[in-house]
Amino acid sequence: MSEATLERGLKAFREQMNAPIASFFSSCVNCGMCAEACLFYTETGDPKYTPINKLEPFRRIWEQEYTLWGRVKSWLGLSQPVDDELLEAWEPLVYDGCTLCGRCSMVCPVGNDISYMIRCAREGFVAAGYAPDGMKNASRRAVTIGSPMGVKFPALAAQIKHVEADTGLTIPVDVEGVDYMALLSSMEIMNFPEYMAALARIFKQVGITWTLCSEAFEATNSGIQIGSSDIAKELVNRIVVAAERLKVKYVISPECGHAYTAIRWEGPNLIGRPYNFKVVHILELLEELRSSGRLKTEGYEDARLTFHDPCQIVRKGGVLEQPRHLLNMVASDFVEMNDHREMNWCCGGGGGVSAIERAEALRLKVFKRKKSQLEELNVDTLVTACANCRLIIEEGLEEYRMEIPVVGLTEMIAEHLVGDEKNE
Amino acid sequence: MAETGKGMGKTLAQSLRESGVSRRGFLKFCTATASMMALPPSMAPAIAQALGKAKRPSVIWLSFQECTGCTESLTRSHSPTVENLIFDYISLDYHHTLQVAAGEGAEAAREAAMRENKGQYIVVVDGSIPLGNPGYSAIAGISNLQMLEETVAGAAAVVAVGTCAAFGGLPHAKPNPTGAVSVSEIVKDKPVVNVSGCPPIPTVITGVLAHFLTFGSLPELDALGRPMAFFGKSIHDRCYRRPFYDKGLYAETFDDEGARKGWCLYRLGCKGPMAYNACATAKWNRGTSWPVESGHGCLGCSEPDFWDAGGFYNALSIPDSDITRQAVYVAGAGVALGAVAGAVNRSKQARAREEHEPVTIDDLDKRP
Amino acid sequence: MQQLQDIAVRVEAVDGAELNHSNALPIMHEILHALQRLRKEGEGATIDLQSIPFGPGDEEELLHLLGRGEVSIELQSLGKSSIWETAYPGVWLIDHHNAEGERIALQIEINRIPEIVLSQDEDISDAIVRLDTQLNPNATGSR
Amino acid sequence: MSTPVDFLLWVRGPGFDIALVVFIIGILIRLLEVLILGRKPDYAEPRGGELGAGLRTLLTRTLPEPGTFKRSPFTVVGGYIWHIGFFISLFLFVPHIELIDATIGLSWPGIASNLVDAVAAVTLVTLVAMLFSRLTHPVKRLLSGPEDYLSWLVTFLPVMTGYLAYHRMIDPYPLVLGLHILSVEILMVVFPFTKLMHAFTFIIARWYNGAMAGRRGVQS
Repeated sequence: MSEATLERGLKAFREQMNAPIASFFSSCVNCGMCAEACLFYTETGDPKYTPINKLEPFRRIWEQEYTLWGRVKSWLGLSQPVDDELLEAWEPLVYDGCTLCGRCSMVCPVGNDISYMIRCAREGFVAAGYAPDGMKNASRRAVTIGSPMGVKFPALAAQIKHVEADTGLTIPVDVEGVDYMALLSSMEIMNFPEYMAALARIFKQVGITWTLCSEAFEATNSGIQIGSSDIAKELVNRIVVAAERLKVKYVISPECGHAYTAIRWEGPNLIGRPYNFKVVHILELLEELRSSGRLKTEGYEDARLTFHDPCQIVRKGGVLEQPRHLLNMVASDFVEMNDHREMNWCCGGGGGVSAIERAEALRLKVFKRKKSQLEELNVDTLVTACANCRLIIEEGLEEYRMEIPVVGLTEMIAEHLVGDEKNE
Repeated sequence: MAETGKGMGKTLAQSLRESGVSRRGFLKFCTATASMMALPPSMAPAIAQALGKAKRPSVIWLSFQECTGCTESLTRSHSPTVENLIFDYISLDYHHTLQVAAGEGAEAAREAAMRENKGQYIVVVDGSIPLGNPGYSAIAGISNLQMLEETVAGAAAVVAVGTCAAFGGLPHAKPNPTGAVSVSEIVKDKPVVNVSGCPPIPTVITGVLAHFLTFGSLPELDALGRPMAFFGKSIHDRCYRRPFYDKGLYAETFDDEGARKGWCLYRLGCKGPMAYNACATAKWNRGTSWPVESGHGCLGCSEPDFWDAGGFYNALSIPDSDITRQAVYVAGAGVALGAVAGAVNRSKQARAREEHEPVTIDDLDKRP
Repeated sequence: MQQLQDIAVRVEAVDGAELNHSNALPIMHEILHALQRLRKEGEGATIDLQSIPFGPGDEEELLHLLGRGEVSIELQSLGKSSIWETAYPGVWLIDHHNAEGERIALQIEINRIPEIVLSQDEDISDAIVRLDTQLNPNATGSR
Repeated sequence: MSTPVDFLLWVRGPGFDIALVVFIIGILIRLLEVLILGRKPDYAEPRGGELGAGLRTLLTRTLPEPGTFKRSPFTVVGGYIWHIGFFISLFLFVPHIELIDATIGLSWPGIASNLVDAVAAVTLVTLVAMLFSRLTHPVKRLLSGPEDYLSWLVTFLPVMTGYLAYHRMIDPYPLVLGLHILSVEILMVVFPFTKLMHAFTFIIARWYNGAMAGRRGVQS
């Protein structure tokens, strides 16, 4: 049996090296501007959270092993090695102190995609055994049980019963040959079952055939977060196998940020081939239905509301305009935050940070960024499209005693469906 | 210094007065002398006072590896002027181009002057000294080196006139077949004044001699041993075309509009910025003009190694070698080496991928 | 033999303005300051124009700007010197030539009267001797 | 190397040749060792094109993101001033254009030398301020190592010696001109081995950033 060792970690770093990363490291002039884009720096004032600083171990591998001059320096004994001590010291920066939100990648004047580099660097950390316990445990549960939160199908089945009872609609499971296979995140199953209900109601109105899959209902991917492509591949593969077995045309990524990144953008590369189906985010699907006139709503929300852009869906997913169109469909008083769309600020719990118990205090501290954004707007309701953001924001609002309800956009749309018996 | 010596009898002021020159005329002479020495007009009274006491010094002029251009500069361009007046009041006791005496008589005159004015006389040298074969240049069977050494032994000071004497000049240019050196490389124990230029400006030569005659001392010198009064500023600093340089107006060829309008000649290879001389103010041919005014860039003739300092028509900022061709070869080598470096990187990356061992949930923990 | 100065040197002007290399104006300013000092402190000043890097046309421009005033003096001593007050009283131009007619100095003197014009003590003493000798040809050492 | 002119001839001759060889070979090695690494094929269905988005980011990153500009105006403005000042001094000073013309046969009009002089003075002051900021700002101080200070020094010296040469503040001129050229040669030699390489690799980096984002339908 293999084991996590420094040597494996170094190999993983080496394996991750490619032209983009080499060009990024070559270009960095340590101007420090990425710090100002990172909420871990802006909210703590601690320079160690400067995004590019989080990459020091990876940078050393690049310099010492992938540059001529770095090799010469190593031969001359002028280089500091990457050792266990270094990785241990940097582990909290790479995991607790980064949500992979990618805001830094938007401001770097030389164009470094720092969050991409950190995603790659995590491969080395996890291979060397340096990853937070919370994320390790989530990964173990995801692989062995099928969900990072330990949700098994019977638990989902129970929720399905509740939703069916609530809505009077059938939630299809393991139906072959339908157009859409929906995925859920554990959080939606356990904390926000209203999402499932919303899907059922919307799809009924627009007449979409869909199903859940008992063997691959979990959309989240702990492997992406901990930074192990091997684990991520195993998790993605379950969905691919299921979707191809059920012969669906589309797989719907739920209101969960990193799930979208995992299944939409990383998945095909993890399994090494394109899919036989398309992946759409639920908001993409809804917007398509709206613009084609199939999705009809009535009435408007009176509340003053704003939208929190989930990093992985908006900035790193490319679903920017869809949520705006959908919101304008049902909201009369929608206001944008100061920094929005691709320049939004992270909730502080993305990239697996929400799974790290020891990072809780830090996470709440950096939430102040979102808090002050909300305070500027004085809104009644916050809408978002990521179950993880939703949970983190709810925790943060509770911590700072702010009473702003947080709702999922899909549910809000469902509340306004025309001809739905639930609507008065 | 330069108090009395035999044969130096009267002071300059006395001589002038005896030849019927009024005090007013003497003051005019002093004014002209100050102007010639590039001293401020306010120095004229001090010059008058000093000249009132000055005695006629003996000058021995030695010519070595030279073209006689320096002597030409000094003499040919002159009808009697204030410089000549000065020369009337020094005693040019040996100058083998100018003197009437020849052969042994000439050498005897030199030896007599050296004997009679021991420790007082000035040696003017034009031309460089060959250190290769002594036979390369000799006078009356005496090698240049030997003549210089024995003449300088009793001198008060040495004036190296012209770039050959000052810095080696043309004979010193690569490949320097005669092993030519400058005066200052041989004379270490006497003050040496370098009046460089190819040729030097005549008033600068006489200005230095006038300074010695007037004040009995040598003028203030720059790091290359040249009188500050004349060589303290570069051609560029005193050039009337400098405003065009500042404005970025340059002649591109010798016959374009810029050239006709008198714009800066930097791009045509003017060495003004690195050449220190008084051409811009003293001018040539009795104040008629000077190279830049005539539309040609400065060659930098008053500087060491000016023959080897790149082409006369290359801008000062450009290197000497054929960089373009060199750059092509070098780029070829760079691509080849870069390809090798890239291949090494590539193989490292490939090996790491080959050796990849999948991370499973069982080995998430580091086991000591 | 033809003298060098006999060869006509004509500067081909592109147009008149091009020939002024604007060295004249700073000198005019210098003259103004010297003139103010002369009035306040009685202190004269001299500017040696040969130490100034004039371009073609600069000297003509300066002389044109200064103009001619009321006084002209001609001095004959070791050649001719032309001295004249410019259009600005107190500002004198002194143009020294040698016996061959070549210029040996060109100066602007800011003073009530140029120093060189004043009769010199030595010359006055000399004059007394000569005058005395002329008036009393037989007396010896009457003074 | 006995006189300043000998020194000038050396830096203009063999010295420049050496620097040019190191500079060209070094840069090509650095670029190729990056580019040849390549990247794996991306099987995810693209939402947008890479090329256009990459080129757009290449240009748009020249302007700062407004929020970041508000948070670190000094770094942004200082960075602009000295980069622009450096390029004006480097590429619009006529003696430099002559050099480029002699090297690669390209030439363009320069600007007034005294304007370049003023720009160089501002550049110098800004560079000093940037160094001060690097030494005092907690983030920059943490990030900076010897290489950063070396890069600063070899960038500062050519501007400073150029300024001294233009104003002839060191005598004789061949000495200060030689020092100026030498400082540029030092810059050229150090360039490929330090983060000064960003002057070339930023093009690759920005392009990849824009392309990777563009593929996902985001203009980064």
